[in-house]
Amino acid sequence: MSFWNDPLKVAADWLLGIFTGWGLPEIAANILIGFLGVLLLISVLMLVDIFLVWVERKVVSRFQDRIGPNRVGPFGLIQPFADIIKLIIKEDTTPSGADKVVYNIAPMLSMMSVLILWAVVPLAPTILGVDLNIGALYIIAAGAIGTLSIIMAGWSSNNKFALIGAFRQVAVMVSFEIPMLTMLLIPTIFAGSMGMGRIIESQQIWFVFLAPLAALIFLIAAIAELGRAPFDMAEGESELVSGYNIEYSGMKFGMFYAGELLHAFTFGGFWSILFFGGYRFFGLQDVSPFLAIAVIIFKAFIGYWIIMWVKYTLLRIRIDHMLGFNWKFLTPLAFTLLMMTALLNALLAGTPTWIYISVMFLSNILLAWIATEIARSYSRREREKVEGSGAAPVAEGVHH
Amino acid sequence: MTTTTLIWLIPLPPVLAFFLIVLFTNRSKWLSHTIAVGAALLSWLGSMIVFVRALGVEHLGEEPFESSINWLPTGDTWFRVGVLVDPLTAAVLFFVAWTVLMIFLYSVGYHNFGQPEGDHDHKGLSPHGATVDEHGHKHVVPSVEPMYSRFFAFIGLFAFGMYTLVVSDNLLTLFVGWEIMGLCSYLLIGFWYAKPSARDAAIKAFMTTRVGDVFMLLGIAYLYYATGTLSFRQIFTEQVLHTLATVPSGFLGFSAAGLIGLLLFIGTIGKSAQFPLHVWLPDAMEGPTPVSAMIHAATMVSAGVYAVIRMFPLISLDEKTMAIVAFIGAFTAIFAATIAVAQNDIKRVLAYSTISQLGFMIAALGMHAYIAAVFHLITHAFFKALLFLGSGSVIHGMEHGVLHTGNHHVDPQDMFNMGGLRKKMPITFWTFLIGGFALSGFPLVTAGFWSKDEIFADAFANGYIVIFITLALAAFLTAFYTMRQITLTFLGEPRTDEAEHAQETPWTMTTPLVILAVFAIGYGWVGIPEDFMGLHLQPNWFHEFVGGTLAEHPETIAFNWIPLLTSLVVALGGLYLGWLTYRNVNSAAEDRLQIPLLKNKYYFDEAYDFLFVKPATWFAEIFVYQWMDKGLIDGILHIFGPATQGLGSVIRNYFDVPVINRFFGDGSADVTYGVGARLRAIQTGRIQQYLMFALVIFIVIGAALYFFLRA
Amino acid sequence: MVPLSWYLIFAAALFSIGLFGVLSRRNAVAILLGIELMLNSVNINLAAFWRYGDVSIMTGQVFAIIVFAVAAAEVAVGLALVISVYRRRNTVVADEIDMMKW
Amino acid sequence: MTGEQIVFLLVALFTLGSGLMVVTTRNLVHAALWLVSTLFGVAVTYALLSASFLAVVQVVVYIGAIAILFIFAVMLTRKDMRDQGAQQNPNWWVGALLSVLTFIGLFFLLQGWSGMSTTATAIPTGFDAISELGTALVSPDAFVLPFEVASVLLVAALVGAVYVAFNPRKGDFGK
Repeated sequence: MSFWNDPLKVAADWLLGIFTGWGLPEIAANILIGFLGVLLLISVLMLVDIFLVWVERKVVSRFQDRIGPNRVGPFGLIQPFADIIKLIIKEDTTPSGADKVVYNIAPMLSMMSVLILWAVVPLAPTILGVDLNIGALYIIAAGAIGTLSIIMAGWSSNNKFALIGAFRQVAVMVSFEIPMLTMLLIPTIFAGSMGMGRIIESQQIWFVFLAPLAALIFLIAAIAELGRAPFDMAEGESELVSGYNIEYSGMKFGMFYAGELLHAFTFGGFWSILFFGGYRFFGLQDVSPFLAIAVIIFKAFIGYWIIMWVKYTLLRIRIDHMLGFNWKFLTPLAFTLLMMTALLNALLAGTPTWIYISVMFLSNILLAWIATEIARSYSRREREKVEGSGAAPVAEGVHH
Repeated sequence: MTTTTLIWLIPLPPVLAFFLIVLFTNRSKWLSHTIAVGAALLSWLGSMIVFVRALGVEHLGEEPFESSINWLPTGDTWFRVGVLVDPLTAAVLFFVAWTVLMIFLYSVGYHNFGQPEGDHDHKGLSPHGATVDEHGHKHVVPSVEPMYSRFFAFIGLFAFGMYTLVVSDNLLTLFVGWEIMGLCSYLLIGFWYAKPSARDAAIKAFMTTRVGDVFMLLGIAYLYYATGTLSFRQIFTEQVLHTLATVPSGFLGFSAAGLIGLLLFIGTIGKSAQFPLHVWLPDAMEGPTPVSAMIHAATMVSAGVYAVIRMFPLISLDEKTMAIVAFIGAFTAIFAATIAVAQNDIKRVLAYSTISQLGFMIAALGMHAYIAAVFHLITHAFFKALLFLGSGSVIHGMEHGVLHTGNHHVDPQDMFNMGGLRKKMPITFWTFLIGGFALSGFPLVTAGFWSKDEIFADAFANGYIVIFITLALAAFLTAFYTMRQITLTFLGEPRTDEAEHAQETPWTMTTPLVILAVFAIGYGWVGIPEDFMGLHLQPNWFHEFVGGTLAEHPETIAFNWIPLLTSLVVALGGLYLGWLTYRNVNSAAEDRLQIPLLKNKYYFDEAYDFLFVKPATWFAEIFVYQWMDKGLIDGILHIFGPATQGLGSVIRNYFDVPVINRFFGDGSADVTYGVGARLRAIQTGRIQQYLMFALVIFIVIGAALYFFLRA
Repeated sequence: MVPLSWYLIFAAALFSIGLFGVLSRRNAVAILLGIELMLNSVNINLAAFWRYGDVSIMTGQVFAIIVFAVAAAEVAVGLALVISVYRRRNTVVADEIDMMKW
Repeated sequence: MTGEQIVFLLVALFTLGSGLMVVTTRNLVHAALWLVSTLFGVAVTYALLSASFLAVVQVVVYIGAIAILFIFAVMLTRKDMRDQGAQQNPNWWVGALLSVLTFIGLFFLLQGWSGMSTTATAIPTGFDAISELGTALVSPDAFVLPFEVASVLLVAALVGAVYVAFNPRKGDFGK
């Protein structure tokens, strides 16, 4: 077993040897190694995060027909470091009526809720934090902590805009958690396990081919969970100034901001893990763990790019439309899809693979089509109600 | 998925469709028929998969697909219900799936889907047509059925009943399916309930079949009493059958098996419209034509025959019962055929023909010709469904003509109003011709020939000469009236303006016709006898396959020229004679066979009216109502009234008011009020205090109990 | 190893704290908070009995999940009632909501 | 004292301390936040008991939904942002006394039970508690009926909650 095949294990063994050589008991050494691993992962993530700031700014400017950062360093690559320095040396204000403790905990919780997600992300077949057999639920649990951080920030700022923004954001997050959780169950059905490792391992065929609709719903729910456009009513610059983080400045604001970026990237990663095979890419993952990491990072970036694409293309949706869309359309659709998938999965047990795949795929397309048809006819009726039935087309003559 | 699971699932989609349509989608015609046809398609798919898998099993008869669950606790044991697919079921499932699917599809076109709503259509009446404005001038087009969704819900439920009946492994669930179909038949015959004739026909059908069903239930009860089980596989063991055959029933010298068989057979008489309970079937033609095709030709009446076929090992134990079965079958066959000759309504001819053909099957069964009966059951289902759907297509085309001319007095179902339709409706003509020839037994090509030939061969070989001759006569009449129908409807020149303007029907109606036509020809070829005409052909596949159902494989009958020649002569002769007689007939007056006796169906309706309906009315109106109710019972009641009133007033004045009211009533209220006034102080309305009280008392009592009980 | 008694006493203590909250708080929402603590202590017991008994018998965990469902239902209805009362009476102090007396 | 015991004691102390803050703190939003930390402590307790599914569901359901709901409710039922006046009943000491008595009673009863000092046996290798739990919840031989009843209860409660909290005068959006 060489370093190139299982770097984590080799490194851990090597460190264990060193630490026990220092006379530490084995348990303490193991705990120390665990901490070092976490530290390493978080450091890498923070570096990625800094890079993401640059990516985000660069991509948005391309969407908006600008060039973006281009002064500091090649292609403006050093720009994020300049941004960080600015954030750090900015005055750290706390509103006078604020609830100080809660106010200070909130940004940390926000960052934490994103970072703990990476505990269950398998970067390569051998490289993952913990293979929880309830990985899918863990994602939602981490999201719950994020929700908490937002309401804490909004409430403790002692600012009505912040509070309203937090209310909206939390309402959206709690609502969209439901279709998201439901869609997490679909890879679970296919893989027979909630563990991320098992889910990736069982994707000989990417699950997106079995459940394209599920992938789409998951993406929509994830964007809403992130509070990014078109679901960014909570920030609503024109009316709420900046939503729940209005009173934050300096590095505390920086943590919310960095948390959001990393969260988007993380969901890009989960999207690829759940539906696009994670680190699997035509056997590349078996060549070397480092190739596997490259594959999953690449896929996560594609997911992240799609999220950005949506954000900078679509308009903002009104809050009641957003919740109505979730409760009256997305959630029933997700439930129907879940039931259909479970049923078909049971019915098709033992059939040849190509039948299984094609039935699953076609049923997804069919369901999506039916759902959009229902929504379309409903919206037509609503529009007629508003515009008056005078606009209704005259019944056409039937041909002989 | 395992085959048994799949079998369990087969009946489900239609019933789900029924509930979905009734509860949710009845506003949307498109959704309703999509759901219903989709459900039929799913069931069809399941049936086909089961069928194909059944073909792959070597000894399906000994090791059928079966699965059952505990259902009703009966003392120490359970009454089990389940599913069973043996060769017989597989064969039946095949034709049921096909015809049901075809008829579902056909209904979409038949009920004018996609056409505008009628100008003055009402629920409960067939659509009258809608006026549309096109290119500046108005004209009338067919309008969509007002209760479109309801129709699909009903036939969905019906399909559920049929599938349940076919796949069930015991008599009870078979009976459940049987009764569901009875209900659907009632609902669908009376589908246009605003027409008095449809209402009456629905009630007639329901009541008449009920007579049979009661006897059938008696038979089932007797069977359960005698054997303790209703499962086919358990009954058809040598031991049980032997017991049943030897135990006397104490009724006219029948054995238990004979009596049970007879009772079950009476159920079939009702369901399959055999003499003397045949009267409901022709009237049932009041329903929409897909209903006539599905319920009253292809599936439900076949279910009656299927039930006797299913119980054949039991029924065949007693020769007396078998004789009755054979007699009734043969008699019905000839009797209905004679009536069919004189009918003018295109659907009624087919209705009597159905009765007659079912008689063939019953007769075959009575002669121990098990396989011939099954074979004819299946081929008949295909070509009779085809004929009914074809006649529906004809009527539809004629209605088009009626709408065009606007003369609503012309009956679009009267064959004398038709003529020359072969040019107007080519697809319908050719498919109808195929169906008609199959019904007549046109030699070698059609399915009907092979199945009928097998019945003749069996009858002749087993020495039932009387029945053989009767059936041959019936077959001759069949060919004759079939050709009469085809000649009057399609050949010659149009006799009315309406026929002149008839039109071919849409693809949803013609596609099922074509598919069924393929079966009406092709299905016969699976049952060609091995030594036909002295040749040495392939082994008779159908014989081998279905014969496996029985414990003893039926013997193959040696080839004989006499039945074959008879069959050829009656079929071709009847067809030729029919064409010869009717090619120049232009109106009902010229038809020499319009004998009042036949025209009025041997006065059976009148006889039943005189024998049963009139006395029942008299009994109800005069005896029960006038004499018993008004005279006797009311008289007694009129004495009770004043007497009770007097007693009541005495009790009130001397007991109720002084004792109860004063003492118990007011007294207890006073006491309650006093107690409440003192206790109200502790009702503070504060829940936390209540909880504290409760807790204190709980702790005190708990501690006390603990202390004392320990000590 | 941690003996079962520790968990049970821990749960009993949590239950008593919740009970204190229910009995002493003025605000109706705070009373519901106390009830949540009590429900949680019950769940600790259920999970502990599952772990310390035969682990292949899932009764303890199943009932804990049912308690979750019941707790969610209880909170939803309870808070809806509190908000409804607040709308009509403009107070959430439990002692002031005492119309249900003579 | 083993490591596991130390961890348990730390968690228990943290949980009970948070719990005490829930019932005593004056600021109701803080009380709700303390509830979150109590619930988190309970989740860790589940994890110590190797009931990982319960631990995660505890976080999802209690922290993600119930605690948020509480915070909403606290905010929706206040006239201004600060809590004024006493948060305890005048006779809170009765409650305290009764609670202590209850605890003592429970403690006393538990002391007398023979199964108290049971220690856990190791979980057999290959034992998948989650699939066992899933099977138990939907198996007709086990708990499918209570499970379904609980789900019906939840639906009924939520419909009832919407109906009770719905304000037809203002809230009827869309019309």
